Amino acid sequence: MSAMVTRVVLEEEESARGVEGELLEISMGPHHPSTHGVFRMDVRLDGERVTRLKPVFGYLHRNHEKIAEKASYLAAIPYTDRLDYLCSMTNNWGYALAVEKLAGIPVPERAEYIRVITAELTRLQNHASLIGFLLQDMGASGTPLMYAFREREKILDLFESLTGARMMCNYMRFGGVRVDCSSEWLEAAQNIASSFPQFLDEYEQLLTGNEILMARTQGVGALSAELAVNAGITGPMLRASGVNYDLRKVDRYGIYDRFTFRVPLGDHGDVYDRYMIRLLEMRESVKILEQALAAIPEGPIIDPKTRLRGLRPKAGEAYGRIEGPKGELGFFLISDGSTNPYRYKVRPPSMINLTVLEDMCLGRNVADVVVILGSVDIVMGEVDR
Amino acid sequence: MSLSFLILALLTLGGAVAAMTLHRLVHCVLALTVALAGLAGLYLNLGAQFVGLAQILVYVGAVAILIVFAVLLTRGAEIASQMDSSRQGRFSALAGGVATAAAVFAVLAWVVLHSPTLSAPAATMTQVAPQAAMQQIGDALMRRYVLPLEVMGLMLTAALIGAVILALEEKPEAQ
Amino acid sequence: MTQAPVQQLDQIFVMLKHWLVGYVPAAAQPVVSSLLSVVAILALFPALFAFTTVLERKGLGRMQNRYGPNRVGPFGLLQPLADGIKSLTKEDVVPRTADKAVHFMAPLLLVAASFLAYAVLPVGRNMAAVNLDAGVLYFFAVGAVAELAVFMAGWSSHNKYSLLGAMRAIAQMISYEVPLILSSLAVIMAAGSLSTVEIAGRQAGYSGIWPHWYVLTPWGLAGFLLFMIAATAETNRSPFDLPEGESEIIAGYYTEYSGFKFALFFLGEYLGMFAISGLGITLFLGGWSAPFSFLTWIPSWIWFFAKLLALIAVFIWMRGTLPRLRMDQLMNFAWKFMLPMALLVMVSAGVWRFLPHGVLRWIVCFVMIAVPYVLLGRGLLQGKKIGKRTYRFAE
Amino acid sequence: MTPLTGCLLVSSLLFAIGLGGALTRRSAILVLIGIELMLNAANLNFIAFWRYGPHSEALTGMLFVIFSIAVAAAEAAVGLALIIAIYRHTKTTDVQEMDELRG
Amino acid sequence: MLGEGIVKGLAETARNFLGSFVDEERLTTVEYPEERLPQAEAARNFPFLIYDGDDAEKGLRCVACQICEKECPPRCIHIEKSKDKKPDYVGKQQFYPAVFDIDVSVCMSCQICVEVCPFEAIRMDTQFELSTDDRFGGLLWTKAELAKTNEYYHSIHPTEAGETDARLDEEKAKVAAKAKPAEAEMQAKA
Repeated sequence: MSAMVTRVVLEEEESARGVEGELLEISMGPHHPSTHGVFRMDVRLDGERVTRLKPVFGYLHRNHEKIAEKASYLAAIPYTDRLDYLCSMTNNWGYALAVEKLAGIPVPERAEYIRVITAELTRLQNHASLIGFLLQDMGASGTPLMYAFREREKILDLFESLTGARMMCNYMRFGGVRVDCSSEWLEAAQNIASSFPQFLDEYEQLLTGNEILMARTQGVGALSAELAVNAGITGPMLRASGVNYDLRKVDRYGIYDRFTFRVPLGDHGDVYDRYMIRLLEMRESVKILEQALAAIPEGPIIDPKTRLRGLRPKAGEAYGRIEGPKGELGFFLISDGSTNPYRYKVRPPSMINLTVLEDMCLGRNVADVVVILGSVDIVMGEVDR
Repeated sequence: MSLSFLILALLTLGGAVAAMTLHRLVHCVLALTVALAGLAGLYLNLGAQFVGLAQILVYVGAVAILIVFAVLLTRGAEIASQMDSSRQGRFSALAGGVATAAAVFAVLAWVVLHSPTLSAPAATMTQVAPQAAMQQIGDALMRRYVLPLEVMGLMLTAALIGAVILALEEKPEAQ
Repeated sequence: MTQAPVQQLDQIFVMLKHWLVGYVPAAAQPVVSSLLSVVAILALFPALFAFTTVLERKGLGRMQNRYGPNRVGPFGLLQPLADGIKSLTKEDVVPRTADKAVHFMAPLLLVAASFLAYAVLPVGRNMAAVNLDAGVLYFFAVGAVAELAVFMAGWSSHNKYSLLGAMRAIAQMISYEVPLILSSLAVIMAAGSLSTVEIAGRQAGYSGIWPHWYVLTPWGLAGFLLFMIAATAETNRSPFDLPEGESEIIAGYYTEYSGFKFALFFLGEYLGMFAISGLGITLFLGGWSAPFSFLTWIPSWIWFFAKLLALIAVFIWMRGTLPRLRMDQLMNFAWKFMLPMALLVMVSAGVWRFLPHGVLRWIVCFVMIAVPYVLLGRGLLQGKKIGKRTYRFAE
Repeated sequence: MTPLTGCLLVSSLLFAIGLGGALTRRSAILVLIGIELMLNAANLNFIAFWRYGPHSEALTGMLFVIFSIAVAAAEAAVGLALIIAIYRHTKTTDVQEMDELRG
Repeated sequence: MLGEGIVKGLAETARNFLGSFVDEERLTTVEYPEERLPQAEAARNFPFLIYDGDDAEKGLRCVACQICEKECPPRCIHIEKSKDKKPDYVGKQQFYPAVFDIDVSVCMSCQICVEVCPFEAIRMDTQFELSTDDRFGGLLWTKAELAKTNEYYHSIHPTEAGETDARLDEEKAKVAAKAKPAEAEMQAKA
């Protein structure tokens, strides 16, 4: 049933039963334990069934786009770290890609490899902790989250030794990356890549077959492929609905056409599929990592002709997009030839994926709302910007 | 008459009065549970252990909760009745009800106090609490009262099904 | 003559009480005797509660590869003291629109009801506060009062989350009371008594080295598992902690409680957990009796508390592993799985009683329980189309 | 006053309270509560007569109460289900407004 | 069968429970502040200004070019140029910062100032325990608080500092090579 029809039916029921006394209106958030930051849902309940859900966001608005328009091209990079603060590497990459398109900057081979490696590591830690958070929302008292964080810690340590910061990496630059990685670093990354499947097995042992998890997630928050495409959903959420759309395959940005990996697809589009797709994607990411680490060449890490400071691209516009862990992360830039972009626009996957929240939640239980929200994978820093 | 009896009787009657006079429905139900718990205490005081405990289990644990649920499910009515301020004819109805109840109590009390059998000297009454072991109750239920027990089971089943059907949400008819 | 000191150790608390009671005049002896029992219960179980909070946090921590509290005192053992001081010194916030009197009484009632249940638990040989003829019935009757306390807390807070939590809690407690009582009925049938002391006494014998515990029969094992599952639900522990499901309805019925009242709720919840575990031990795990005949020299009360701690550890283990169920699934599970299984266990207990001793009755009883279990389990999962899935990949 | 008389007086007072409430209160739920009180008053009588009367070993009074409690539980369940069903139709639990035979 | 997955999950947590006692790898907690993780050499937190020699005023490498002030994304740097000049490390007369303030509460540790500085004068410190109860005095760092010696820089980022010094030496050598003929001329004149 399409969301519009559901809504109409529920509203009719609502008016037939009389609103006072029977329907409960609760405000979940912005200070609610499961809203992943400062997010609010105005929920109307009939018993425990959701008859209306209004997402309210903007509590974390930090004027990101306007700040970036007032800053130089270089100075915007640290701000992109803070969009989706779990995946600063991919955010950097998306922005760097847009600027490279705008100014026509080539990227050296080695830098491309490093970008792939760090981006896939980011994907691993993002997906692992997301599943932890999802289970936390389901009430698993933090155990999966702690396991995910244990692994994430290793990846963050790796990031720290490379870039100096654990989360706000500020690593990629248009034309390459900021610092080179040592061979020890690559070895450490190799260690993580080869031990990660072991962690995934452990994780699946704990979760995948669990009857409670299956009962809580299967058939919950189903999103049809049609609605997903129409609403512009991207990332694992779209693929869980069965649409084969992965920018790493579609755009083949960077050097992704050199690696062999598969794109897992779900058939039901429910929370369980979203969970499983992320697990399977992690396994594919490990494959990419193995290939990239084996093939990384020596060479420069940044295009020597690029002026980082005072870059003045020719007037024009460019849209750079990558497959972030949460979906299509795009940066749209218009240059008027000055040192700062005339227009800077982010396409935040979290926020666009959030738009179908009500459609997925209508007619379901309050407990499902929490789980569905958890499965969307949002970071409010990116949603509100 | 012992002190414990007096306390329990006061608790029961106080609870009952509160249950019938308080304004908010939930308070009434809570007062009712006090009265019923007091009654259970009276049963225990009188030596009827099984009945006293069953009283708590059934009344406090089930009936009170059931009533509470009914109160919550009909919340709309309470809101409406609070807004309803028409008091015409209420006084006479109130007075009539109280008068009837008082009359009934007067008659009953008169009978109790003037009954020849009841006013017999206390010595003829059983002074030692009669024994009612679980074993005996079980025996009685399974032997002498087995038919009533079966009927009771049947009735409870019927009541269960009936209540479920009555309270079942009516499906909107297909159009 | 090694028997005598062992017996003395076993009965040390009983003797201590007799000795103390001997000093008061005869008229006051019953009162003093019960007062002593009450004081012992009031001192012992809150202490156990304090210990369990540390145990739980440390256990959960270890399961999650963390240390857990280890800063206050040696191994963090003084952590409950710090928590207690903190909750005592915190501001006691009462919502303005709350029903003050009811709001105040709810935690008291909950704790009082939880304490009352201990009166009939035999924590050792000759160590029950009262030997009630209808002990099990008393236990459940007192447990029913807790439901009312929960409702009072949820309703009086005048908070939607609280009310939702209270409704969930009551619906859940009522639903799981049915399998809880039904599975204990099997034991009551087998023991032929409602008295907890007598039920524990019935299981104190040994065949060879094996004790006569009810859990060591097919129906007893199934009954025990059902009982413990229902007990988990009854005490609102994970995975049945919906009434206080933090991620959904904040803290459920005690959302609007703070400071010491909150601590009281916490206490009441744990006391309820201990009490119901204690009842499970009494009914199925032989109460205070030793698991092997050659271990009877260890005092009976040590065995009771060892079993209690083991069950608490299982509670913690479950909490560390399982996500929470949803309300409708919880109800489905209660009525479509627990209830029929509990009835079957009762029937099976009857069959066990009337079949002759031997392998046959083991097989019959086992099949009587195992086959419906598999079928019901399959129905529960496949009825909702729940199961593992395969995924396709695009190259 | 003998203990039996005391019990009977308490019981009759309880009955009167229940009756008064059932007659004067308008909420159907409160009427039901009143009826419960009256029923319980009768139960108290049974127990009192069992305790102080002759032939207590026959347990008649006690068993009568046990059955009565079971009946009361059924009665409460059905009664409340009725109230809820009526409420669904008329949006009221006021007994004075439930004066239509048509649902 | 119902319960299979639950039992598997229980086994997994039990394994982790036991593993946390025997396996160092599993129990990753570091008990700060008694124990500290070694910091990565690349670690960065807040900027500091490098000076050569012993005198912070005299040896400060910063020439108050104000590029970092302009490029700083959150604009947390405040520089006021001096009126007079002083010789820099190669001996050239340069301006120096009369005022150089960084608001540490605003700084987002992004290292952009380090990247854009053409004089190797500003670098990232690894100190991170900087909390104070004085928001305006305590977190607004002046030139005196920011200035650190080159030796300190060597102690926290040895590799990077070595590279920087090599670069500076090269530059100095170049200047010296240029200056040598001139000097010789001067001497010859004298």
